[in-house]
Amino acid sequence: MKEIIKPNLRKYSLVLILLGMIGICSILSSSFLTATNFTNILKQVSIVTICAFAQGLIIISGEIDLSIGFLAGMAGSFACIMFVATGNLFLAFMFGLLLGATVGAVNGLFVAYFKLPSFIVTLAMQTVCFGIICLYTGGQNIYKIGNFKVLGQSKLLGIIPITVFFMIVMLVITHILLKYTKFGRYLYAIGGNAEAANAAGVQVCKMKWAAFIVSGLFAAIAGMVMMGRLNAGIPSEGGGYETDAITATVIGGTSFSGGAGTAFGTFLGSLIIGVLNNIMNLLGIDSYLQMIIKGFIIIIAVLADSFSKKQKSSIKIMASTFDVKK
Amino acid sequence: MKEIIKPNLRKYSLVLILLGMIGICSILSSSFLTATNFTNILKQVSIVTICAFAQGLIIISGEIDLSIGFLAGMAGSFACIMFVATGNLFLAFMFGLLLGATVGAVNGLFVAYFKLPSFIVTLAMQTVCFGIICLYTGGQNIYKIGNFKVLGQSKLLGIIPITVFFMIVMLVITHILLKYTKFGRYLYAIGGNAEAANAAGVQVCKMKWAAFIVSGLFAAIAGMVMMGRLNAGIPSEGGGYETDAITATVIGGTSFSGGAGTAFGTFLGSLIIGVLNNIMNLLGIDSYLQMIIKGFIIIIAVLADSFSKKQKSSIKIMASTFDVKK
Amino acid sequence: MTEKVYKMQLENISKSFPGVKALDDVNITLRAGTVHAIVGENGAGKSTLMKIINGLYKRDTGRILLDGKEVSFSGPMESSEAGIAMIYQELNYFPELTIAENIFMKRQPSKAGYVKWREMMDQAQKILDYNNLSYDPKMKIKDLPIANIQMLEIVKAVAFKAQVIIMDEPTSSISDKEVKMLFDTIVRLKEQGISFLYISHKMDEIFKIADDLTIIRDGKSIISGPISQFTEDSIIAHMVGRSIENIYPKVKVPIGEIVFEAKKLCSERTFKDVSLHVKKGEIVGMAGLVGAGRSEVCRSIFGLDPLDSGEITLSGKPYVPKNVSHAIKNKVLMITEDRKKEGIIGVRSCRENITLASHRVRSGIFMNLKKEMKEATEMSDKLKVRFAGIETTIGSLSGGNQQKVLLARWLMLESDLLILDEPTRGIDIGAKLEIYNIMTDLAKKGYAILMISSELPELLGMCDRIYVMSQGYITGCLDRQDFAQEKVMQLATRSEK
Amino acid sequence: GCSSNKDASVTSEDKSTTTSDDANKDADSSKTEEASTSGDSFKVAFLPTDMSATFASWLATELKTAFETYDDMSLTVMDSKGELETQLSNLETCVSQEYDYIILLPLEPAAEDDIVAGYIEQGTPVMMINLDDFGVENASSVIANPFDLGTIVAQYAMTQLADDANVVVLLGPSGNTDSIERRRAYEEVLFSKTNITILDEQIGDWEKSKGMELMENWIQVHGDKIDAVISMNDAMAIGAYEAAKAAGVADNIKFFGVDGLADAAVAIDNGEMTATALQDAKVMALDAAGICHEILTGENSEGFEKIQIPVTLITKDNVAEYIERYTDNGMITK
Ligand SMILES: Nc1ncnc2c1ncn2[C@@H]1O[C@H](COP(=O)(O)OP(=O)(O)OP(=O)(O)O)[C@@H](O)[C@H]1O
Ligand SMILES: Nc1ncnc2c1ncn2[C@@H]1O[C@H](COP(=O)(O)OP(=O)(O)OP(=O)(O)O)[C@@H](O)[C@H]1O
Ligand SMILES: [Mg+2]
Ligand SMILES: [Mg+2]
Repeated sequence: MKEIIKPNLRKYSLVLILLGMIGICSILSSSFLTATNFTNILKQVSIVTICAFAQGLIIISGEIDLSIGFLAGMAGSFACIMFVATGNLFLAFMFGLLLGATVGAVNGLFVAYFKLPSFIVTLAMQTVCFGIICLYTGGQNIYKIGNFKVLGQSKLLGIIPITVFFMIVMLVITHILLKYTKFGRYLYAIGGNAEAANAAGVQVCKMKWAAFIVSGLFAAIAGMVMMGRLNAGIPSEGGGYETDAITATVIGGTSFSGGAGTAFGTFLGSLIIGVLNNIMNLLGIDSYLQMIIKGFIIIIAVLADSFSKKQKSSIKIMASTFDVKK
Repeated sequence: MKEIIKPNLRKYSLVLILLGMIGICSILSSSFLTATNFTNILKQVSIVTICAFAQGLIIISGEIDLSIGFLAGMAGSFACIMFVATGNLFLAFMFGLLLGATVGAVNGLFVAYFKLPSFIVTLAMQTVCFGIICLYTGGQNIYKIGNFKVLGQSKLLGIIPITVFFMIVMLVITHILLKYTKFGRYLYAIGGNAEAANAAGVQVCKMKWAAFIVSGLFAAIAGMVMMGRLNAGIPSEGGGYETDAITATVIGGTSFSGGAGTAFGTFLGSLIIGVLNNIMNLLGIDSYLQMIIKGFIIIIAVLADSFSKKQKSSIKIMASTFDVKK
Repeated sequence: MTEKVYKMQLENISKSFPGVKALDDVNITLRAGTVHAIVGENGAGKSTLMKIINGLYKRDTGRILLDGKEVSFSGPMESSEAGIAMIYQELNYFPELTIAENIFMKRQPSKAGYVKWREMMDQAQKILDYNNLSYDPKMKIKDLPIANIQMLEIVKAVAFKAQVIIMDEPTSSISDKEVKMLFDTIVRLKEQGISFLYISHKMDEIFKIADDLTIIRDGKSIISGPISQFTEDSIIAHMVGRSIENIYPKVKVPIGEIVFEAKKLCSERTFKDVSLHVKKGEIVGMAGLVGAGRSEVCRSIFGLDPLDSGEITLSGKPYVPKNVSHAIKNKVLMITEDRKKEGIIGVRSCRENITLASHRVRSGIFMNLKKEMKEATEMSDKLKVRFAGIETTIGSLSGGNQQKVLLARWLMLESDLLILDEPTRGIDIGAKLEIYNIMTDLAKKGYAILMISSELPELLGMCDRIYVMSQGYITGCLDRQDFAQEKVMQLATRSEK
Repeated sequence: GCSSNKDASVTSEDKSTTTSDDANKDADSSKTEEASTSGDSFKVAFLPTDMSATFASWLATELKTAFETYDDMSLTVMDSKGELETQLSNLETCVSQEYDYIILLPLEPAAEDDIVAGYIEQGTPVMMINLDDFGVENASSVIANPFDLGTIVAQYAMTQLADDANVVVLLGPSGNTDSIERRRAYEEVLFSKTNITILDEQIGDWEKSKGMELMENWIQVHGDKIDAVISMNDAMAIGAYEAAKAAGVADNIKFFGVDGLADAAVAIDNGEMTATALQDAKVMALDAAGICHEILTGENSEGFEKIQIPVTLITKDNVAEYIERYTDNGMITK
């Protein structure tokens, strides 16, 4: 019995919520359950999902990263500028990554080593990022980015949109990072109890710093894919992604207090929001009504997940109690 | 000796930072150190400061309220509508308060009783609030609000701008609430360690719920003052106030992990940002450069405060050690 | 190895916190393959010393020699690489992680940075099996009661090849059975040449396990030597600077009528058919092994945990526990077991912690700050709390002093029934005596006291009656004239009702 | 009061039955004729920039009203919430849901051109409304050029201001096309042709409160030197006016905005603002619906049409007309 119930009931509960939504949506709109629509949904969530993976790492370690959105906007736009200047996609991509890592390192420096609240530091870095790119471009967007758009608009094997491909790759990377590397496990430990982690010999500052750098890298990737998809370098487009990323992460079961969460959960959380946005558009629901509905459905999703979680833990304890007694 | 050093050295450190800023600003711009400019600064920070008091209560209790901005926008706009319809300012004001309390109660219900993460709940309520007012007005603003503007544009005794008056009143109320009431004491306890507070007989759920209601009321007041100042009902104007409020609160020494913070600190935090914005405009600094500078100065302010805090705790303990020994 | 080379030498260690000189020129030598006990009052600086050895704190002055070579650890990582393991006084665990990961944190079997999960689970299972602990290593640790977590901490510390194991009050929340297991392990490891630094406030344990002893007072190492040099009295005299005649100041007080009575209390999974009563002026103990369900029963009475069925009367009037504030209104009070989790508000001052539950310092919805200050000061003076001032945050106090502050919180209130769950956990012997004195005073005043303790001598010394629990049932009740250690143990291990 | 347009909610659809049909038609360029003869209703999508922005929501309302007069067309609104990414997502959804026509109120025409061109090639006609950089040859467009909007106010401002006037400038959010184009018009028509001094120029994010706050500070620094506030939209201009009024210097300052909606009309009527320019959503909507219908029914054989609707200057001379209009459509209450 234990074996069946125990593994990852939380994930299952999200899968169930998602399946339930898909079921309801299929009934509500006949256009919903089609391959193209699913591809659309995946395409539409891909960038925010990559941001959410970044956010997930940070939230698991007990912090928050509000710079993700504008960092993505800045790194993506600068990568466009680099591409326009050099015509070298690889160079442009590397430049974007470098920027992401740099901003991440600055965030991490203040949060991990100077022990400042990450909310404020990353919020401040948000405006710094946006200021820097605007200062450079004089507030103009970058059009005519030519082949840079392959990063967001091409298709692999003729069918897989590249943004989806990027998302899947990041999912796999994040999953491995969190589940199978020591770094990932340390992040859980730090988020769960930083003092205990320190006492156990985990280098808390270094790991947090590293987490912010990884988050910066992820954000930069999201930014470059975004600009590719937008076919332009538009710094302001990044704004707001950090919040959407948080929403996806938390719906996906990542605990705000740190120490818990998975890449797969984040992915599911993001899909839930994607499906919600999609169906409301398919049904042509009034924009304002959409806001209200979306707000409540997000609350309901979190609620449902929280109930199933309570259910789970009691089942689990029972299971192991039986185990002990036999 | 203890008596002199002890009370609120943290506040002193913020006061010092603020005084330092004022000193530098006076040198930088001759227009800075004038009565009208100070009145301007106070007027400009008043609304965000009221929001910050609300946010402060919530953060002290260990949660966060992201609905404040759009709630202010919604409640303020509906109050305008009510005033236009009835011409009764008192009724309109009460209606605004009612809306604020209602949204606060819904937030509190989900956070306190259903134990959902406040970040998500209040984020969702943010869009719900905005959706509701937009649905009602069809996305249009409310003009010709007539005498409603006394809430934001009149002057008391011919010199004190009413927004400043509201801010001061809210400062006093928040200070009393936090320092001199049982409710405030409980909020600190809950934010410090909710489980322990519960085990000491604090009704955690009820208190959190109450805190959200109070936050909703404060936000509604901020919203009505805002619309009065704008001389129009513009729901979207509320957006972003929640984040500015958080910034002010945290610069003011409220700990994100809950359990610490004061109304006066929040006020100072808000003033620091107000002075910063003001001097940058007085100097006519380029908008983009402003963003970068602002980001870094916020980080520096938090950093300076965090250093002085370390300093402080040692002085404080020393001071009281002497006391014990004598 | 010659006698001359010590496993570890601490020379002239000093350490100041802002405003507090926690350690002042401490010298300790640890012989290989021995247990070196360190005793001292609450706040004497024991934990601080251990944390310095471990690299968690930086010492101000002094040297640490390991195998004759000077070492200096910049953090727990380096010290654990050098073969030092430590059990912290305040339990340090990762609630959301599995038992296996908690055991293997920082030591995960891995290859090129990748954790080998299966291997880790297998090894964890082996470790658990070896220690006769029947948990599933995949279980999250937050689902375990505190005593079991402490057992895991012990298991963890001894499972890896440490040369020096530091134990800071390892037995503060486990019962005799587990203590015996621990001691067996220590003896076994000693034979392998492993050395121990052992901090405890329990005298009997120290005489049972220690080879050498150092006494610390006010941050100074007062005296050091083989255990045979010491007697219980001499240790106490050195520790507190005076001698204590009778540690259990039990006074016969007239026992009144029944104040509290519970009939057939049940709670799904944790206890069944629990009936007990306490009379006015009576001190009633609850004994049992770890996980017997004592805490659970009391928590239910106090409204902290749900109660499924059963009846409770207070002075004859029916009482249904709803929540804690309801319990307090009905004059039922309880000091919880897990000080850190359910006791202190770490970031707030001692003053606020003391007065948190008190109605006396309020008028209506407002606080009476003057009265609050006065009463909190009085109470902390009465309990001899050692702090830099009443405005110090409670989190920076030593463990024992935190406990006293909590005691002060509840003594501010009137009560009919006072429940104490492990009230002397982590408390030094002098302070224990204070607490016992207070209990006696309260009993004289007519309080009914229900005390859970894993220290049998304490129960035997202080109680009028003792209920014994086992596996969720009350297996017996002993009156004072029948008190005997064997009888209690017999009832505590009985599996049937 | 302001809720009169509530009931103009989106038309519900009941044409899910014809999707497979439509799919076939998609490949066929003559699909429009078939559809009209079969009496089917055409699915048209409107993709505004941000429904919480006044102009976009006004345009949406006018479009809905305009479409109601056609019984063979239905309109669905999909909000982009001010995000280009969302707008592109919505475009994808519309195309894959086989909408017959897409009316796009673009956030970034230059960035969207390639994508729009691609969809048109695949068989979904698209109209750029209000804003277009004419990057797609066979897309329809019904626009009010932001540059023209800036131009007519700037020209009027030239007549109102002294050659050596001192002005302060309020800009929209960074990177915003409307703001950039309007500002460019001012540069060409006014600033480069006169000796006007720009005392300061700041971003006010389209918000009234920001306009107010910036103006308060400007008055502090520049005192009564300021002769005019040049704002890229009305809300900021009116905000600046409120600040000037509170400081008692409003009478000496002229306020220029752009947008021409209800708030500006009222402000001009009260003598608060000097001038603004209107991009008339109603005209735009009527034209757009007409062109849309012509194309869908095959009346327009070319498959696209480009028109530019005139922009109007609103000053105190002609404001009464607009006050009346906005009162009629409920955007102004009595
Ligand atoms: N992090 C800290 N900051 C400030 N003071 C501290 C800190 N840790 C300990 N102290 C102080 O140092 C002194 C020694 O504390 P320590 O915890 O070492 O005592 P202890 O001997 O372990 O007591 P106990 O038996 O109660 O555990 C105490 O006065 C305590 O208040
Ligand atoms: N949080 C929990 N979840 C599930 N079961 C629990 C939990 N806490 C305790 N239990 C179970 O409840 C039973 C009683 O535990 P309890 O802590 O009350 O024991 P106790 O007699 O007080 O022992 P001690 O206080 O010495 O640990 C045990 O079987 C334990 O496994
Ligand atoms: Mg200690
Ligand atoms: Mg217990």
